[in-house]
Amino acid sequence: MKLLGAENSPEVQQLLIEQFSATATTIGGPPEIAVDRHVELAKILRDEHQYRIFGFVVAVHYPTRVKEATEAGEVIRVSYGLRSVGKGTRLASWQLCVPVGQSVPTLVYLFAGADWQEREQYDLVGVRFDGHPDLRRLMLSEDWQGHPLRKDYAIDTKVHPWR
Amino acid sequence: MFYFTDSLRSLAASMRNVFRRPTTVEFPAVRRPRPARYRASFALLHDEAGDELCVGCKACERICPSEIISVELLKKESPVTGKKRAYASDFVLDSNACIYCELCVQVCPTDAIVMVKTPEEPAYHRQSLVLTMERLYENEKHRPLSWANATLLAEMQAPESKGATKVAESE
Amino acid sequence: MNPWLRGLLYALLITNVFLTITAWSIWFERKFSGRMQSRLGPTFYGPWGLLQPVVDGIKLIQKESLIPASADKLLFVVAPPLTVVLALGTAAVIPFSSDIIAADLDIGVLYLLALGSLTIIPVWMSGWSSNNKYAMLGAMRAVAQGVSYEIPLVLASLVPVVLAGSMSLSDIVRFQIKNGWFAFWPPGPGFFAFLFFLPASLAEANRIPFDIPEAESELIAGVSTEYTGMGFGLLYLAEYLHTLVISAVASVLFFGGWDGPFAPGLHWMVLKTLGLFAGIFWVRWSLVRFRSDQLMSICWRYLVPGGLILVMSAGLWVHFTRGGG
Amino acid sequence: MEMTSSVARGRRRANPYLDLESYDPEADLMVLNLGPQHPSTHGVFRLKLYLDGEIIVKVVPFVGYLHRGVEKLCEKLTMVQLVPIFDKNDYVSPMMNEQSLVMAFEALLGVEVPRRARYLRTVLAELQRIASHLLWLGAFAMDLGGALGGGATLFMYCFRERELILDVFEELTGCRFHYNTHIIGGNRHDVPAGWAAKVHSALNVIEPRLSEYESFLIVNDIYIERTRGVGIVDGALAMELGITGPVLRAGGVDHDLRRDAPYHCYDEIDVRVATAEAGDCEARASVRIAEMRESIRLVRALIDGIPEGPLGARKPIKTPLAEKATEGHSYAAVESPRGELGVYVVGGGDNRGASPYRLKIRSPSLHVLGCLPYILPGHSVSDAVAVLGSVDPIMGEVDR
Repeated sequence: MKLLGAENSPEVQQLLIEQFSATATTIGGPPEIAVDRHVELAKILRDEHQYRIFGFVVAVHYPTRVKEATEAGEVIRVSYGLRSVGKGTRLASWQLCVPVGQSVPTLVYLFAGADWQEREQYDLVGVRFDGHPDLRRLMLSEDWQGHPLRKDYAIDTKVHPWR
Repeated sequence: MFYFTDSLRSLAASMRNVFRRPTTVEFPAVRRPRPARYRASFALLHDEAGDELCVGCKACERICPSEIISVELLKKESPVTGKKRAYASDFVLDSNACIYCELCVQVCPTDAIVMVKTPEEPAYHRQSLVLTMERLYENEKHRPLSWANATLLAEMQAPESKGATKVAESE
Repeated sequence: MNPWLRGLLYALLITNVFLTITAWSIWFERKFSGRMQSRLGPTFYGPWGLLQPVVDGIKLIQKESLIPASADKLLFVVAPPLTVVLALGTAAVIPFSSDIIAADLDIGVLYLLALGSLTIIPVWMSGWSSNNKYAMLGAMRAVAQGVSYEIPLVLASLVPVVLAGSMSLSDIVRFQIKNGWFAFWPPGPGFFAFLFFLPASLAEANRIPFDIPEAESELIAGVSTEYTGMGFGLLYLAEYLHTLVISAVASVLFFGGWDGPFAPGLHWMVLKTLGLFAGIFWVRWSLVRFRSDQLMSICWRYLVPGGLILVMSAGLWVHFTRGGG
Repeated sequence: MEMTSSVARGRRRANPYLDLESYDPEADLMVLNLGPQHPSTHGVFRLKLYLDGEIIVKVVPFVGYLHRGVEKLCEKLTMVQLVPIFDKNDYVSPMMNEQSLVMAFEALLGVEVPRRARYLRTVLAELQRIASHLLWLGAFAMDLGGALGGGATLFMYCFRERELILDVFEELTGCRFHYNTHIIGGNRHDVPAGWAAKVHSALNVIEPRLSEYESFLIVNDIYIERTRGVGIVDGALAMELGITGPVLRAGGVDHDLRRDAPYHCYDEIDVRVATAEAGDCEARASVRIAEMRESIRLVRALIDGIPEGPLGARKPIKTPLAEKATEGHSYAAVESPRGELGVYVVGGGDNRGASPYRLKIRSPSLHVLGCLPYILPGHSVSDAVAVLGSVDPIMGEVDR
């Protein structure tokens, strides 16, 4: 239940377990919390724990053939990270799990930096972010078919960029 | 109107550089010396007896990140010792896509493949950047070889080595 | 001599000499800036790369002249030669020595300023006719800048006119031969007028630090964005020609033209002009550029009031030294 | 329309999602595409500018022109093979890319790096920071002064000095760009004899030249007018956007991973972090120049004391499957010249776990570009170029 190399501080870990009933995932990584409470968590971390620098958003696709996929079938796990400011800076990270096709609440209204990061994850992995003001593709062209970082997107998929 | 005085300072700084020696050289006539570890093109080596070192094990083919090496294995009698051993019947390195990462040198079990120090390899066709086995063995004779080979690299990185390796250095 | 023949002769002379000097000044600039930047500059063609301008010219002529489909074709084609013509036309009144002058007009300074300010029109033509946003922005900036800097330029050149009491360039030089160069005597107005004249004329010629109309880091190449081949070559040439003419004018107005400590003559004029020309290159390769609104504020807040004061002080000098005049 | 440029240069934040209908229906806005082929977009980057006159009203940045699918490639290649691939992400500081990647893998695999390798990595990182900032200074001057003017002159000077550092790297690794000098658990190339002396002599040349550049550009009034009060990114906005590195520190936030979350051997040496308050282009430039001086000091302090001992923790690699991880997530970040360069790895991918299942690069340049829609409106096109130069984005890292 930790992110190797950048573990949560004990206070954050306690907060996650006690208030957000975080659970360990079978595949490691940061603790998993309920999808609908994650904006609340980010707000608490930002306002009460000084985690004010936006870190990262990582979406990982687990198709059904991978044994780690939960009973929900094909899932996308979204990890968020925030960084505290100044001396002794730590990373606070957590993880959400949604079935493919469902969306995650956006963090744009708390952290403006989430804008492009979430757009990138939408673009490459295909997870939608609820309430995002401008959810377009970031890296690929508007008319790209599919989401390349999904596991079912073969690396040698033919694309026709010049039309 | 402090632009004038400030500008004088900039003018002085640029004029000072007019009297420094130019850093650039007239390229084709003058060439920069290359350090011993400089890595550019490739060469395949022979041992002291004149036998080909490559045993066609495909270790370089497997590790190459750009997948540009292809090796064909052949078992035959050595023209030097007369013993039967493995050779590469074909060894092609397509340096069009090479990123010069030195991983193939690192993994070679017999120190057969090394890099060479001449960087200038202009060509008119993509095909002429494909290094065939003949050209690789040609490079051994005509090009200055880079310092590194698999043994020396492994010696440097080995966990049991004690401190700074006193290795041969730049020319 | 037949005035028509004389005119033709001088036109040929000025055109050829100026274009040749300009071409090799580009070589000089490349060599000089190269040394300034720790490079060698052109080395390949001829000794020390001396044939580089020839090669450049051949290259530019060989290149295909593209005209954008949406461009105004007539204006687009006419503009580059027109800039060169106007820049060369200015040279007609410059006295190179006491007897080498194409047209010794009584209103030489006025002609100079009028023709110089006309250069804005082909620049605007080329920017507008390219039908390109960058070219358009560049042309707009060029017009704003040219019109604004016309005023300090006029004011700065009025100072020698007032001091010498003549608008003829050769009279101004003769006055300086008698009374000392305006850059040094009378102390004050002349020198400051030179300091005003140089940036203002650089701004007119669109040279760094005033080359905002073609600020290539912002506007790619400004007005010359859409030009290829010799169209671009002519715009480029006109810029250098303009700078060369400015150097010549400045040496006439402030440094006594063909006057020199010994053996006055053409060589002094050439020396002074090329010296100023090299100085402009030195400035160009050493400074960064202003933003367009800063450039305007420099003009209207400092140069125009300062120029007025200079003209006034020059007038006062004349009044008190020559009494009422 | 009373929004003039002087008002707009105050500490305020524009609305990046501005509805142009609500702006001023009468205004005749011009749409200017700055890029993707433009001399000063530092690569292929496109800014769609809505201009009112020459004042920017709205900015829509487009990235992705250099997208090469590195993250997808990471799922196919193995961890051993990935190190040289990463040199190309931030092509101005390849050392940092390698370091962040191998650190993430080391965290995933639980490898302890020998002290000698950690020292060497610190030295390389600081040298790379000097080289990267030098290139930035040249490119920034070029944005201000143009490729045919004083900017180009400083650009050449900066390249001349950067060359000295590349020579030193070439001596060590054999390459000037594709170093591939890090392996999981250590370094590939040991310090050659006499290398420290060469580093010293390079630094001895660079340090006085920095003062020369300052007198050439930084103290010049023209430069100050171009940069002071232009493109203010204050600390709060920077943190919210996830901006790190010199841009954050120029906004008055004292945050540097080298000191605050020490990696390599930064815990053994005192890193003095440079900050500035104003948050404008001038502050960013001053922070970077102070960082160059600090890096010179750090390298001088470290280079003679590289401890004896082994360079690698693992057996020298002989096969692409040498390192395997079946599961786990790891994250490692370094303070690259542009900010927090992090790598998030999910272990247990193809090739029996030798490839990462998913790898994400947290690139500081992508975060930094996110600030443009907030700060550019109200500035002119010339300022847009200056701001873009001052935040120092590297497109290879933005698009990956």
